[in-house]
Amino acid sequence: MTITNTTTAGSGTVEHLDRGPLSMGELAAVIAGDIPAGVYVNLGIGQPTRIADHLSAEQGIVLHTENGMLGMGPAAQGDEIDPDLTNAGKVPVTELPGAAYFHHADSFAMMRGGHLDVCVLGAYQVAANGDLANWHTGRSDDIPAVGGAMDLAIGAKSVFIMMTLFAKDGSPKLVPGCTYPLTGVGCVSRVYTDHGVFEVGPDRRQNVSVIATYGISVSALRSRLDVRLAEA
Amino acid sequence: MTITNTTTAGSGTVEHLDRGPLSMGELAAVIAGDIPAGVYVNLGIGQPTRIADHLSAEQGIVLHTENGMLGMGPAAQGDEIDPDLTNAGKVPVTELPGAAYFHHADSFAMMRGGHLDVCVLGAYQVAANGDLANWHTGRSDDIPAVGGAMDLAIGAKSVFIMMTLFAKDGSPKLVPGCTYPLTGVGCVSRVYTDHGVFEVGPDRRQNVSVIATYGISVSALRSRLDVRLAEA
Amino acid sequence: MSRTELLETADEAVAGIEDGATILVGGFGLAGMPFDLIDALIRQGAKDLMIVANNAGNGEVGLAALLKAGRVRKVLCSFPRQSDSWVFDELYRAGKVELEVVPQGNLAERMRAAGAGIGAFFCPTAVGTPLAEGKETRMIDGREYVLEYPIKGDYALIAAHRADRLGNLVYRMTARNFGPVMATAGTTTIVQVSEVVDTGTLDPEAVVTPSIYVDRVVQVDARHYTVQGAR
Amino acid sequence: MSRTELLETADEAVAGIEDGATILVGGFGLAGMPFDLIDALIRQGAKDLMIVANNAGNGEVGLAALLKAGRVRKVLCSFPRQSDSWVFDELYRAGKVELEVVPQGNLAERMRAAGAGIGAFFCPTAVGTPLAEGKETRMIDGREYVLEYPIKGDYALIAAHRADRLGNLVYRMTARNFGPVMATAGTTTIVQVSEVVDTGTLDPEAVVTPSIYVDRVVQVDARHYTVQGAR
Repeated sequence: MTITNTTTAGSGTVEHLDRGPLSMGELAAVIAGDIPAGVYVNLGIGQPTRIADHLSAEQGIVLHTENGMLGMGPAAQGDEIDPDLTNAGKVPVTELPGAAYFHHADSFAMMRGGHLDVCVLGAYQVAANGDLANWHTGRSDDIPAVGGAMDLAIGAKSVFIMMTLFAKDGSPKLVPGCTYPLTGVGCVSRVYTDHGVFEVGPDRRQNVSVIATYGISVSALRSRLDVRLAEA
Repeated sequence: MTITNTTTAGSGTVEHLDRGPLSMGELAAVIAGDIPAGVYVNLGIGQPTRIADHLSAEQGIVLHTENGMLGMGPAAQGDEIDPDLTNAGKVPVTELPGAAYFHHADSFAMMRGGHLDVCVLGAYQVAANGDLANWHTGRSDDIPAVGGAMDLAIGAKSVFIMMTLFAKDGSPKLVPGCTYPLTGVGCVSRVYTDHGVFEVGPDRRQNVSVIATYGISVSALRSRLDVRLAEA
Repeated sequence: MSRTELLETADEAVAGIEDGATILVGGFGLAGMPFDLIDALIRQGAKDLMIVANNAGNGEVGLAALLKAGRVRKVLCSFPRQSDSWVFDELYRAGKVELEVVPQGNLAERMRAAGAGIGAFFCPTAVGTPLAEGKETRMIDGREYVLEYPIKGDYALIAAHRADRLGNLVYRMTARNFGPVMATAGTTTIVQVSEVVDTGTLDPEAVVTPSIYVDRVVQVDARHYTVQGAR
Repeated sequence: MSRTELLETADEAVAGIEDGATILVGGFGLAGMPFDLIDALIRQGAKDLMIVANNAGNGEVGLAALLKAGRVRKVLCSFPRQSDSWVFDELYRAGKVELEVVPQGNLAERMRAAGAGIGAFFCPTAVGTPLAEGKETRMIDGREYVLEYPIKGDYALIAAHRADRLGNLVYRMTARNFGPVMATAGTTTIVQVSEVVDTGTLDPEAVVTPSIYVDRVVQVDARHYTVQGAR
């Protein structure tokens, strides 16, 4: 499958109407294609982890895992599995040449200090102004657990979101304002979903820019979302 | 030369009247004898550096140098000299087994965090309440230079001072209140001088306790100092 | 901190831990968790403990076993809820354990501050979220920050890879995680290691935790737990 | 920070440094001072510089040479006055260079804060001294602290021992000093090393500065200066 790289923002919205919405695997490939060569990236636990499968060695992208490593390799298989070497999702991983280990305070200093170029996170909701909710449903019977989500949200130079555009009940996850407890304020710059790619953020004054759509037109999206969509 | 160890505070003031004041070398030996075995110590630049010559291997004392090392050995001689290995006075030193190197932020975190047991500093003036002045004469033509003095003054669990009791002009350096710009407030616990050893500090309400004297009696010291001296 | 004690057993290593103590417990999930020290702590019997750790236990081992033994009053952590945190979940829902959730990086930085003598610091993480509610905030250079205070432990219980006889430590891969930071923030730092080596055999350039931070060391046999579905 | 550039000459490494820039310069005395980068900076010509370093130059080399060339507007350091700092002393007494003195540990911690995204921190150092005058103070848990702000550099110029081709760094003994902290606090971090080795040959457990902090690397021939009476 070839999908046009979406990084050409400002060159107009691309509507992919000859196909359905993206699968999560396809979406991972789109995001991988949009990450510039040679940058430092943190892939959040869950779906964003899949982006690693679509990064090529030529891109020279270095993966950070917040439990204390740069130069993380693919998931470990068989004899490679070492309980002392895991990613932030506690899945056994491998080490690439040029890796470095560091402790938690150093690892989060790296994030908080703005040294990571990109991080990709999942989300419950993203607002047009870039607010992110991805750590707590707000239900009273939920046990709250934040992990590194808030640190990642405010730390990376660019925060990308990878999610389905609609929840299982059909409600949009790209919203005028988050109703779930926030993870970060105005921190998201780009939202990658199965139905389209969007630019959001505090500078956009509620005006979400549509970079690409998949299996749906911009005008059809307008009827399903409560946010103001602008062509890129 | 054998001088009674002075650590037996509370067991009475010892007047050494059968001799003159201590030389700086003798004073270094007295301080070395008072440093408990197995502790972590920083010796300030200048005279305190000489204390190292009087520490025995059996004491198991580990020396810290604030430019980034624990396990510092004696001064380097001849072929041992390596421009990458110096102490805080920028003098070439050596490395002992069990040494560790760290960067400046880690080194000063170690000090500021209260992990060093003892540091020994020189002084222009020490006040009865433990105030220390050792970085600036306050003369307007002096170029101020503080280095790690203020960090050391507030960092170690015990701050010892090593100095002559009187300045070259005969004025006492153990004073009711410092007139020179301060390095730290209430930070000194013990003052080692050629004429005697004193306990000072914020809890003593201006009452300096005399642990030992050398070549002078407590009553003679009372006539030469402006601070209230109490027997130990 | 004065000379490090090398002890024969984990039981000796945890001796003296008082009821009500605040204990920093290393590990990220199972990697770097001081299993032997925690098992010894369960035998030792201290109760009413405040535990500071990244997680709140996995399966039935380590912190989960300590929780199950009913010794923990409160957990301060970043990520209690996991697929295998059933011990904690049950105690929490039954109101038998308190929980305070802190962003992972703040947890690390607050312990670093405790070890480094910093009184408090302005941190951009969690601004505008429920985890900053009630905390002092300030605009600095056009950005909003929350004031965060140090977290100090009466004890730190951590696992490292090797120690020399002086107490210098090295870790292994991502099992390093919270160990070096907790070592600085614990009044008494207790370490289990896989190997004790002669002083002078660790590379001074590669020591991660200098001996000054280490009070007690015990060598333990390698044990690795795997918990299905851990994350 | 994106991929590290490996450059052939120190002149290429310092290209683009603007007049008026704030430059963090590594080294404690002569150990760890990036002599070749400073010499290249003198050739490059940038002026009106604000220099952040521990000292203000020794003898006639390194920072002292940069000062002598008249390129420095202000020095922020902990210890300018030394037996061999005659270049700085003369400029200072002639009113040709500004000086701001900062305790050595605050210098390091303020750069660490810049690199770690901390907005400000309460520090016990210098409380009650002239170096705390005019600064905000606060009592926390019965102890007084001074509020200190980050020091960020437009550039950091540091010396390390080895780099791999990705930009990971290791240092040598006490020449490590300010390098790792400055690397995190410089917007553009430029490093001179004695050796560039293949990626994968540095021990990942012993990397001190991960490549993410390193923008440009240049290999230079070993040069060591000794200045009589240096301290």
